[in-house]
Amino acid sequence: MTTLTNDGKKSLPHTHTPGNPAVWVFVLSEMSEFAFFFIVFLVVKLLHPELFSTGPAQLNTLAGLANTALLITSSWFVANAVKATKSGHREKTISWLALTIAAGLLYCAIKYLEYRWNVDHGITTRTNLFFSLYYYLAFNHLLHVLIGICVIGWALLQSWLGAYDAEDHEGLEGAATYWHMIDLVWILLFPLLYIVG
Amino acid sequence: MRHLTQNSLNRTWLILIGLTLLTTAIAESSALTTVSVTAITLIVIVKGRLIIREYMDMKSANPVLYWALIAYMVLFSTAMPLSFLFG
Amino acid sequence: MKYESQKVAKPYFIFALILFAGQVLFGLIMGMQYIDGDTLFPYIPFNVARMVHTNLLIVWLLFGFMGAAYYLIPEESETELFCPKLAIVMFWVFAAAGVATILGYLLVPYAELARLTGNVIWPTMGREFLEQPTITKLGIVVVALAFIFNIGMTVLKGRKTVINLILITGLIGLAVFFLFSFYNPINLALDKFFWWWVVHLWVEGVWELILGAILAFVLVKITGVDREYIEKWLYLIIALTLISGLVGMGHHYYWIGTPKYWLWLGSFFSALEPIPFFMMMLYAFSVVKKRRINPNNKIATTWALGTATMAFLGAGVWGFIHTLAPVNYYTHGTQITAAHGHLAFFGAYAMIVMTIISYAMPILRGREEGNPPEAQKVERIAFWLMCISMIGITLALTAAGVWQVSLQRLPETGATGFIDTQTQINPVYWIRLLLGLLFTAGLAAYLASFFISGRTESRSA
Amino acid sequence: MSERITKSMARNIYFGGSLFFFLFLIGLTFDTMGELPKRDNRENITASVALGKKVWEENDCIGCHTLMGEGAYYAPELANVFNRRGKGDEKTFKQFMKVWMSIQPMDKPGRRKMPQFNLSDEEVNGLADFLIWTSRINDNDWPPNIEG
Repeated sequence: MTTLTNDGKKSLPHTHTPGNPAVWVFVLSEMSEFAFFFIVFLVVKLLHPELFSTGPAQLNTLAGLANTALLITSSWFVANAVKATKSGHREKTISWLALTIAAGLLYCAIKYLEYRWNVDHGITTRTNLFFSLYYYLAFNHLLHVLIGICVIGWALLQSWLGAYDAEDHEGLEGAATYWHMIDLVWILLFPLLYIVG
Repeated sequence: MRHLTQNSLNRTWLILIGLTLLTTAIAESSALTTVSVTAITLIVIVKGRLIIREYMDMKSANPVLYWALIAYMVLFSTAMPLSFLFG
Repeated sequence: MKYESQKVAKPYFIFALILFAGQVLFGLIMGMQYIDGDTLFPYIPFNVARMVHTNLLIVWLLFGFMGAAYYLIPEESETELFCPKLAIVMFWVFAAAGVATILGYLLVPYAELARLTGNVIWPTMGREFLEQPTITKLGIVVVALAFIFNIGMTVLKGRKTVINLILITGLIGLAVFFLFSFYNPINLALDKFFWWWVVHLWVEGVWELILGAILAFVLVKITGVDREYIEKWLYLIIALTLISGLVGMGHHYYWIGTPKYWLWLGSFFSALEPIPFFMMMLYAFSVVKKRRINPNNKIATTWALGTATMAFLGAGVWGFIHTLAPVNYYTHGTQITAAHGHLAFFGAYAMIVMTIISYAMPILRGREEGNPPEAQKVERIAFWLMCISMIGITLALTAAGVWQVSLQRLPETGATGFIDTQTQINPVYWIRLLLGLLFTAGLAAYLASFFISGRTESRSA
Repeated sequence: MSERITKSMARNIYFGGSLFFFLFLIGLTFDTMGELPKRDNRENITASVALGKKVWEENDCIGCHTLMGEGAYYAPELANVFNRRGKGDEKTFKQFMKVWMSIQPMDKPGRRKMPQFNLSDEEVNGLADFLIWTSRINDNDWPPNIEG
């Protein structure tokens, strides 16, 4: 048995991966789950091309567009929050994180309006396979936004309690990574559901 | 404006919003063609890459993770024109 | 080995692994039966194969937990086991009862087994996972009581640590909730309601305490990290486990006749259930990162980190996929449930037993410094083979489940019937079977690693 | 993250939290026990239904089938088989059950096989009654369609 003299990490000087291994297992498993449903989506599309060529036009593109803009903006907020912490501005971090949560909540509100709009236009989970998949993917994404809001909320709380400083902010980076993942997935979902099908 | 674009986070935000509007404009202007779907796909890849590099700050991260993220975006966005062509 | 009586863990571990091999064998048989319904019919009908598969799983995990407790309780309590002889006697009682029950499943028709064991007097048989004859169930209670008595007396006379207190809480909970298996009302809704008090409160409740305690013990030993730090995390993790998991039982109360409010309660609390698993993974990685010692038994660390990760994937992610009531309405009782079951049981419970075996077995065999590198290399290959093929099986079953839902559950009219759906899914079952063979190869490599003795038996620091 | 949480705080969260939610679960259980009689049509449990449940259990039917979605996933869901095969008519369903149980195992190569259980007429009748009773439990409209 040997006692380690250093921390046992063989890190190269200029590499830095945000977050930690556990966060990345989480993020990658979530992305795999979405990947799985992307594949299902494409397979069903090959089997029923007619549903998928007419489906996207029936959805509310404006809602999709607004939510894309919101998520991009929220990613920008989060990135600013991390940047603020790195330069030691705790108050700024808290404001940026609060803005992120606000954007997330606004996203949920738009989703709610969109679902109501859908019901008024006779689009339900069982209208056809395209809409079933649209609902599954969009609803699943909405859930991840809700989880993301909790995660960012937790980071905000930690930040408020002074848990992070310019050197040590792994938790904040982890939360930010999770939030950006939500954004990345939506960037794929937006054209897939609302435009191309 | 000048102050806004000097900051790379802000600049990225402007580009991303612009690209999103462009996507919608392409989609709404006419019926989808192979060319327009390919354009939309390229925009998705550019957007994904910007977020991964600038916002997630993966430029100097573990290269396996970095390329896995990039590959994810490329793979699933190119499935769109492919399924459009052969679907 | 610090205490002589820790040795009683050895037969428990060995027998657990033998049963594990049996479980996998019957898994393969069922994998074949999914593809070709004539396989081994009528000698081993599917229900018999499944009963053997799941019962072996439960019994080998119990052997593993008992072995783990016999190993770690003396070391944590800093005293010899209260009565090592009792532990050995109970080993033989439990092993004999287990083998007799499995043989009963295989050699006589189940109805005949029920008649022979007097199921009429006190009917408890024929419910999923609780198929054991009533006398076997009573035997399990006797063994569990003797075991808890032995462990409890050891803790009482020795040092009390958070790890041994949580372990014993988990073990007592295991025994107490098993008592619900003796309650079998004629009213099916009631029957199902309390059946979950065994099944759910085991696997999503008290077993997680056992898992947490074993993992914490191994992490203390292989990293040398301050006990205070590890124990604080352990408290937080099991606190969240129970806070989310107790009422999380509601996700089983959606469609069995129970009131509608369970749809909300179950969805909300079970959506929180991945959090303790995520914390466990976070903590395992952070403890290993902080490690102060670097033992030669490197593979034990791999198992510990692997358990935390795979438990999160199987119990956390795959549980969450279908836990919300609106989703579960369509996925309940499909292959998606099977997918979750496989990865969760393997990732959380099979792997924690292999973790403690990987840490403790070399010491029990007199290899205080861990297995020789040659053996560890094979064990590492086995680790990856088993993990990757189990993830593959899970993905295949998930695909099968999604396919099944789209054909059989989603269409309001003109849905495909069950058997026709299964026939269409057949290609995926082939993939699952091939991955099952890969898993078997992994298990074979794992078992083989015990027989490799390197040229350098003991290495000094 | 948890630097400010001390071990004793963590212990209190564990004891307090699990005790609270265990009591909450007990409370919910009592409430459910009060609600169940309105939903599980227990007043219709006859001796024949009880016999049916015994037959169901002593032949390990759950080892292949699901019942209200629980069990093995090898053979069809049976909580709604009364509606699927009997079209909701007791006589039709009992006739179906009698024939169905007698022709097992079916001679179709490769098809999943159901063993011959050699049940008496009374037992088959009881099993049918048990499944009819089960189909009338209010289970929040599960399964989504007749195929189960």
